[in-house]
Amino acid sequence: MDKTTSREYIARRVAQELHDGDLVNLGIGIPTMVADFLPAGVNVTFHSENGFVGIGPSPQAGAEDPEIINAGGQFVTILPGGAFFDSAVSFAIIRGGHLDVTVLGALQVDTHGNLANWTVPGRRGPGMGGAMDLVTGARLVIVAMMHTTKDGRPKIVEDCTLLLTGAGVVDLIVTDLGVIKVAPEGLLVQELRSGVTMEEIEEKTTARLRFAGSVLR
Amino acid sequence: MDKTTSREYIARRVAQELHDGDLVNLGIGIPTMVADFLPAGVNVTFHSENGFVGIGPSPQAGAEDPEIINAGGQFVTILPGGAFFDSAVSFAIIRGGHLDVTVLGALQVDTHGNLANWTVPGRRGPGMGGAMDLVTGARLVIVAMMHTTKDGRPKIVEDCTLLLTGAGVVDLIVTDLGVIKVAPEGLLVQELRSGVTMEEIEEKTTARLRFAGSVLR
Amino acid sequence: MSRLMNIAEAAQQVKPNSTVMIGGFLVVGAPQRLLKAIAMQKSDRLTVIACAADYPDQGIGNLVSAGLIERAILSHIGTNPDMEGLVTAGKIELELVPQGTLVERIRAGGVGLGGVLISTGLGTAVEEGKRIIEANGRRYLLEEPLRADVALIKAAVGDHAGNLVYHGAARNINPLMALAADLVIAEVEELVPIGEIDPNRVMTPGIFVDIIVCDSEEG
Amino acid sequence: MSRLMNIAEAAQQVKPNSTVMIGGFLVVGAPQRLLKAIAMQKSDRLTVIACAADYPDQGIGNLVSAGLIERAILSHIGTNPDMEGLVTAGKIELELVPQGTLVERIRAGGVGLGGVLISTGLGTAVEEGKRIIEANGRRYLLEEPLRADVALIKAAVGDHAGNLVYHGAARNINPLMALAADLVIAEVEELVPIGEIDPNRVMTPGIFVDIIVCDSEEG
Repeated sequence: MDKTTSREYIARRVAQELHDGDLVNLGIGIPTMVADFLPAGVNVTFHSENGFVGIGPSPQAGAEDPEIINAGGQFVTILPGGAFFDSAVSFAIIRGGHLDVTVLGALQVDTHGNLANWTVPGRRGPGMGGAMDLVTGARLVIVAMMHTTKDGRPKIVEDCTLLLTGAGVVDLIVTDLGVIKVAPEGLLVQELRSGVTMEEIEEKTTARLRFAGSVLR
Repeated sequence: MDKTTSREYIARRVAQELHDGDLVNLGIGIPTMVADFLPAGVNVTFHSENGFVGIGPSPQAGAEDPEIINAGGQFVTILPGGAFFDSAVSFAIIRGGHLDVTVLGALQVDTHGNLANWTVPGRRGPGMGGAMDLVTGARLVIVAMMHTTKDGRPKIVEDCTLLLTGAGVVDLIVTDLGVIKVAPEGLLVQELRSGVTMEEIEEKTTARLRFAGSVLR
Repeated sequence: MSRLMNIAEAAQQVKPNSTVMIGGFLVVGAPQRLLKAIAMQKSDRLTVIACAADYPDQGIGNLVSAGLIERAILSHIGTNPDMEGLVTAGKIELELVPQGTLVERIRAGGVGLGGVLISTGLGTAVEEGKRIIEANGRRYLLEEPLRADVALIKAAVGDHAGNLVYHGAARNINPLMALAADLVIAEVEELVPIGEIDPNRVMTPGIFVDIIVCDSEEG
Repeated sequence: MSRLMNIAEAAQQVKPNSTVMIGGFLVVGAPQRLLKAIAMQKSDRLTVIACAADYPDQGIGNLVSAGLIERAILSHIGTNPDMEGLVTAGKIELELVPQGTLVERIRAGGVGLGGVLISTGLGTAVEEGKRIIEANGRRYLLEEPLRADVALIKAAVGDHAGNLVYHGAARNINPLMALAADLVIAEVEELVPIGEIDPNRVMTPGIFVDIIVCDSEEG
């Protein structure tokens, strides 16, 4: 499994969680790729927390509007039917329960659905930006990330040790090894990526995992 | 002194309290007349709490825009340079300290600057509308009213007996008898209308009045 | 995408016993045709949240006359003697709220705040039953958010995505209510194709609007 | 009426030791020319309130590089390594605030609320030092209003009355800051005569704007 394929697997698998008509916010990195893998018949609207809904494709070189960027600072476009608004409305969408899904990366996720993605040990974090708002406000919070750090350490842990972005906020974790639901009783592996064994995912996870019947069969 | 002249006196006298560049909200009745008596060189902007700044003159018959009314429900116009906005912005102007002056009527005002203008005894009041916001938020609160009720009872009292619109909010009272400042020590008559004596204003006022040096002289 | 419905079908979305926010100020910006249709179909025991009680048989007055209102949260009823009569007779339970506070409570419900601290009404009857919170040495009333089952709003122009543009003083409380209800129904004067409204000019983004009703196009 | 000033004169309105709100998000919607002029004139010990620290020598980065910032209230500094360095070295005191909370705190300062109840940050470091208020059975942080001495904002079009229209994602936090400072300075790309902007299209009413600075007219 090369890394590109893993990233694609994650993005494609997250895309399957989206429903027609959803309003969705995608974080930087793997989450951004989700837009490319929407199943047929699933039309979703993308929200950019810096102030609009209806993110369109990247503009052609030379056709960029310098005042249309996404929350990552990249030039994007706005689709017909989209709308610009101020930051108060943008975070009203998030905090007010109008955002159906947020997909974002993580440094650590734990058994309780706690999420840490804004500080790294030994270095002051760059700030939470809109991430705390997103994980608190979105109806469905999906973490999309590689299962371990670059040097192989587990990111899914019993209790987060890094500063939290949100407490008890994560609903679903999609990694290159499979799909894990954050249930009241703890983490439940709902799917394993083809070729991944229960032993492998357990070995690469610090937290205790349970497996859904469909996985055990 | 006929009533029209009294109303005009009040409106004209209130207008002298306005400064060039002020943002002003005028209530229904005598306050509305203030706009007609602005001193030369004093340009003020009028705020309509139902959603715009820059109230212009009444429209010509037949030229009314059915969606441009003032807070009293009458057809008005908007001047060039004016702006429409939603109710949140409109009351942000009031509550956020952006409104320089509000001029409104009263049923009772008292020594402590308490104002009652939304209920009458024996009858349920029609509601406070935006009046409580105006008296709480405006930098300068001017009451413009006839000194007594139609049947001659004093409206300026020691302590309001009607339900309050605001506690300790009134700065200045302008009536057909003169101008009274609400000072920390109580009510101070700053001016008497020409022909009005100290005895007359005292007789028509329940509250204790003090008189400014300029009035005593 | 917002669903396009005819007036009658949209009116049926307002169920008995529900809480309904209604836009407009003294009828200007009120969804008048929706209100007339709702008055006809007799969904009763409604709780109504709005600026004012409008006029007899106009705007919210339609629901008053039809006897559909059980409870109302308003800032003013003085323009509607029928409403005053029903309140005095104990037929309608009325909560009067300062208009600016009403607006912020509706906004708080729509933007996900647990409450807002407001000094308006301190020392008056508005204080009754409310928590007083001290912050930075000043006293404030803790005003709680308002939400509704349905919001009925009105705009000048709408598109099939639900984007709305208001005209003049008809904007008023409509854009706030669009965020604060589970179901948002917008009555528009003119319905235009998607793409016709400049994204910079949209006043209420379509993502907030569930159902569009057009005066000139009944479905 | 707003006063028209040239960039240099407007920049001088920002005094040492003052609190300054700066519009924009990653430079888009930031008053870039004003920021460059302020960086030149060395008004130091500023407290800056903004979304992010922008980039080195761009936007707020101009003030960072010039060493004018003593304290900052931001939601993100990751795009500006110079800022990260100064914060780590203890040269700049940084308060990090979730972006949506930052926006509501600025709005609260501008609209006269004593505070707002927000659940964002519960159970995280954001909780530290804040009062927790329970309302309707849920816990919230009491977030206090923010105000500034000066707000520096940027718009696409302005008129001599101070009315502003923003373009695209450059609107962001600018309209909120326009309400929350004692002195509001707007840098506009295009200055038009009064009456040219339709009152329905105004995004920030001129009554909030004290000083207008125009890129093309340094008059």
